[in-house]
Amino acid sequence: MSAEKVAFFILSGLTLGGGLAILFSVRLMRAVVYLLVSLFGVAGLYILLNAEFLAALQVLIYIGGITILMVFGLMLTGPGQFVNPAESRLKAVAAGVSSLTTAIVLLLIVKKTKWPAGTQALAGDTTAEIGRLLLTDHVFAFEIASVLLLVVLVGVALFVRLARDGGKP
Amino acid sequence: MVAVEKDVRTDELVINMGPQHPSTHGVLRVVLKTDGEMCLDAQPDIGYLHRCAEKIAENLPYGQFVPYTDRMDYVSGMGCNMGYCMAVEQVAGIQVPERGEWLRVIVTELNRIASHLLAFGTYGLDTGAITPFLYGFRERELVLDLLEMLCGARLTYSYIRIGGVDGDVPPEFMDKLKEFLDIFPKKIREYNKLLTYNHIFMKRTVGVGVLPADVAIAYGVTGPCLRGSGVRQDVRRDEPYSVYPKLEFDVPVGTDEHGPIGDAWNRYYIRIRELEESAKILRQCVKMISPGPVLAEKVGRVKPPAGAEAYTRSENARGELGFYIVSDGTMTPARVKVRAPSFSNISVLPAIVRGQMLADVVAIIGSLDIVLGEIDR
Amino acid sequence: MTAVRTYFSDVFMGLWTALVGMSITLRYLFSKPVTEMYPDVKPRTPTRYRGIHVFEEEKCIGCYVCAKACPVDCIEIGVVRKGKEIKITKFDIDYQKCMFCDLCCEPCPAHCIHMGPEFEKASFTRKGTILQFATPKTLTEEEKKVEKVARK
Amino acid sequence: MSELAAVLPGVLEKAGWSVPGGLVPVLAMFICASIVAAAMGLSAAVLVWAERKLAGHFQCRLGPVYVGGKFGWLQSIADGIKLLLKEDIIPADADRPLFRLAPYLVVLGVFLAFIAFPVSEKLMVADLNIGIFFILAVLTLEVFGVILAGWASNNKWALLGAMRAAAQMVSYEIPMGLAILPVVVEAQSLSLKSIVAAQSGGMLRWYVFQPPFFMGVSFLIFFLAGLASLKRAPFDLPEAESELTAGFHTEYSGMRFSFFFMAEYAGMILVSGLAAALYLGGWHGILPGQSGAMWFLLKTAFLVFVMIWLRWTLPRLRIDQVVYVGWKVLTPFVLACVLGQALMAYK
Repeated sequence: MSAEKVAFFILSGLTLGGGLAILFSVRLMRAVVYLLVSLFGVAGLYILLNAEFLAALQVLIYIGGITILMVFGLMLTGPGQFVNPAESRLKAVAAGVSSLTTAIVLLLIVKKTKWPAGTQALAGDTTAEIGRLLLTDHVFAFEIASVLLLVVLVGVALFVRLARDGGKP
Repeated sequence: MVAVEKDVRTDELVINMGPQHPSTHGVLRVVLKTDGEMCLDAQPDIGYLHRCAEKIAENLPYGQFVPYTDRMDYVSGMGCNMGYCMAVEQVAGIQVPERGEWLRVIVTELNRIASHLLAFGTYGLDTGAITPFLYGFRERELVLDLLEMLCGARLTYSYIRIGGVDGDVPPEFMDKLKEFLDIFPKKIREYNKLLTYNHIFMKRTVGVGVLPADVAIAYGVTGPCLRGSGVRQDVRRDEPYSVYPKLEFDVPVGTDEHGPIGDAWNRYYIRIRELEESAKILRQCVKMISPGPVLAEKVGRVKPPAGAEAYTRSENARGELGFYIVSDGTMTPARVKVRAPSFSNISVLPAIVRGQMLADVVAIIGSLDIVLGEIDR
Repeated sequence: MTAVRTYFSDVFMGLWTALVGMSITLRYLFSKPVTEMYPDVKPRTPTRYRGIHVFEEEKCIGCYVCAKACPVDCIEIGVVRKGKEIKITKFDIDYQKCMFCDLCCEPCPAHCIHMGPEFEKASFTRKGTILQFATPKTLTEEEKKVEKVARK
Repeated sequence: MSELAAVLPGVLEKAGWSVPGGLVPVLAMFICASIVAAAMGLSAAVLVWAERKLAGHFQCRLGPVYVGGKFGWLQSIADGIKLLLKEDIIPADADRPLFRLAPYLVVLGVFLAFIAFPVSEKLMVADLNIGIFFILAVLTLEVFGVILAGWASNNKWALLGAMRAAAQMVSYEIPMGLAILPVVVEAQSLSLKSIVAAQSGGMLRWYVFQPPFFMGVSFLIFFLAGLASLKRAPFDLPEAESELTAGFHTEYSGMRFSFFFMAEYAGMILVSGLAAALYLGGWHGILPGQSGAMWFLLKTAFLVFVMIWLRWTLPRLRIDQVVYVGWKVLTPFVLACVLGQALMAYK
């Protein structure tokens, strides 16, 4: 077994194990840490695929941004550090239905997509390639994402201002 | 089973600041109610340093209480010595010789410099600048060396005695004092450059903890804190005692040059300007002092007439220090009451802290410049 | 417009005053430190320094005036008086209590107690903080009967 | 690392050890990792001493003088030993696993970042083609550790420190990341090696001195944002000792505390080194033709000195001011720099 394969199994183990641990963890903060482990595994997988830029993005945005925001939110919301899955039957049913649908949709997508069968590594500088693609073929998606983020930003600023000025716009 | 929170909510956080906290300037405890970084309420909780000083005074002969007054405002013990001795002298009808009065003013002003330098340094610490603290202490050491040369102690002087002072100055004292006064203005300019006009420092203190003049007066705030609010009140000028009528000095008050009157920066800056004023007073004292006795003769055992009482006001580094003494005709006073300036000054804290941020609470407490030994006595 | 001006002046002043402050600290980086090397170099205490007492036993007349003047009652004196002969059997000062106020030295009629230059008398035991200034003496039975020990 | 992997088989053969070929890269990895760890620990120790000594002299004091001769050389080693021997206290109500994990995360973040640390052309663990980006990415791990430490301590002061750390981090990651963009635009690469290589040929070719100084301003911004992300004064709010007693590491003691300490100092070297490589020509000397690890270390040392100098001069900002400076001062300025540099590159 080559070193790459060992690394692959370790990393995917981290990813999946982290994901499972999130599911079975009742403490929110620990769940976030497991999420960190899982995301780290994904970043490692990207590196195995020679997509270093994506790996760094994964770490920077998901670990440095998203999880920190999650922790920030947790810290701001008082002492409740536990979740109780059995708290309400309705919620459990709703969660079950929604996760089942998501799973089905994902599986369908996985089945329908034609995965490239090539195993050779991408040649050259992936960073430059990503940049080129983002500003040429996928420029529309790129711009849509930027507009969405801008809307969010302005919206948050508006809400904060409303709260500060006592409800008057 | 673990505890279950029904709902996600943001909470007010009650924080206990002190009694062991780096910037409560002693054993003050402040119960803070905060919402994130915002401070909604602050209740100072005092009494951790209570030593029954007033009750001790009622059980000691008049003269023996002087060392205890050192330990009230331990940063400017001379001022407390002076306040107490003035009260006793008034109640027992003792006249202090002229040179004694001059020396008293010299040592209290020196002590005021030492105290304000400490306030300057610790205020730097409170706002996160550590170096000004050491610079302040460097000059404070010079003052303490002078006082040590004079009375043998660096902090708990008990140099001012009933009827005068304990011994004339040593021969080299006046030269050393002049030397100090020569280098001191340069150092003050340096403090201003390093801290006072530092932009970060000004952003941290200008407009923070604004204490309007009427609120200050209502709470009985005195000293630099009141003057920072723009009220020109100074016992040395309004109700002159000792040789202050012969001296010329300004009473600096807060201005709206850099921000609202009565903010933390103004309170801080008043102290810096009072350093200059004290140095000015000292320069005049060095010139005007004349030889003579320093201690009233035949003070011996102080035994005021029964029923005699006196309240004296004096301007200590922190504000108006009052001593009220009632005599019952014995060797010990019937009642001694101390009006400690820090006590009134800290009482204003809840009124000016609301709506400020957590870091401002520290800046405000620092700008009030309290001494817990005096608050709790 | 003023908002814009304050914005830029804030940015500029922030940087400028930081530089001014840094110039001051840099100057002191190369100046001579003011540290006192205390345990290596003993500080010279001024002549009026109020440290541990100096007691001249041969001068003492055992009058208890110093003990009476002490606000914290930390002086304990034992005297044997036989006619004109005075023997100081005990002169203990409890430095846990003493506040070095100098009030004991002033009223002494024989000028036998002074504040000394010494200040290093830390001890690991409470007993060690009570200094015995009188030379130890063996007393006769008769002397023991007339010995007066008091802390007034 | 690749060089090491290349020469390693020969060395091993000479020593008379036989290692299967597949294990050679792994061995090289381990050797590199231990060298980085040792260098990090040692430089942190030296830096702790230097900071205390400099702080002393800035304040007219002497700093450490006793341990190890006249200048107290061994002070930080002695402190380290003391910290290792101290009792490791975990508060009763702390979240124990997370409390234990946090210091390791902090150290791990800085440690990983050193992989792409460009000391000289040869002295570099790995020349990643996303070098600078990689460093910024793994540094966020440190912040996560800090926040975790504050939260897991179950102490109100620590929690406030962690909240400040989070707010500060989110605000300063952006100007810091954007500040490297002008350099990247100019050098056309994210690899630190090629960025430094593009600045060869004397002091005037350093990016910081390139007119019209878009990169000069972004150097300043990078340095300030770096200070903020390191939690160094005047941005040391997460551990502001006069407000939060000790902030996020209030409850830590002994070895775990020393981990935070080490990470802070290693982080100082990291940010200074990065700034030196990105804007000050890395291993290139002042005159054309000069180069070597010495130059890089000198520049890094100078920037570290400036950090120490700033800390012992300036008061601390307030949290709203920190966020204000991050969003309303540094970000617009750095955006202007990026725009300007991009316009210059667009011909």
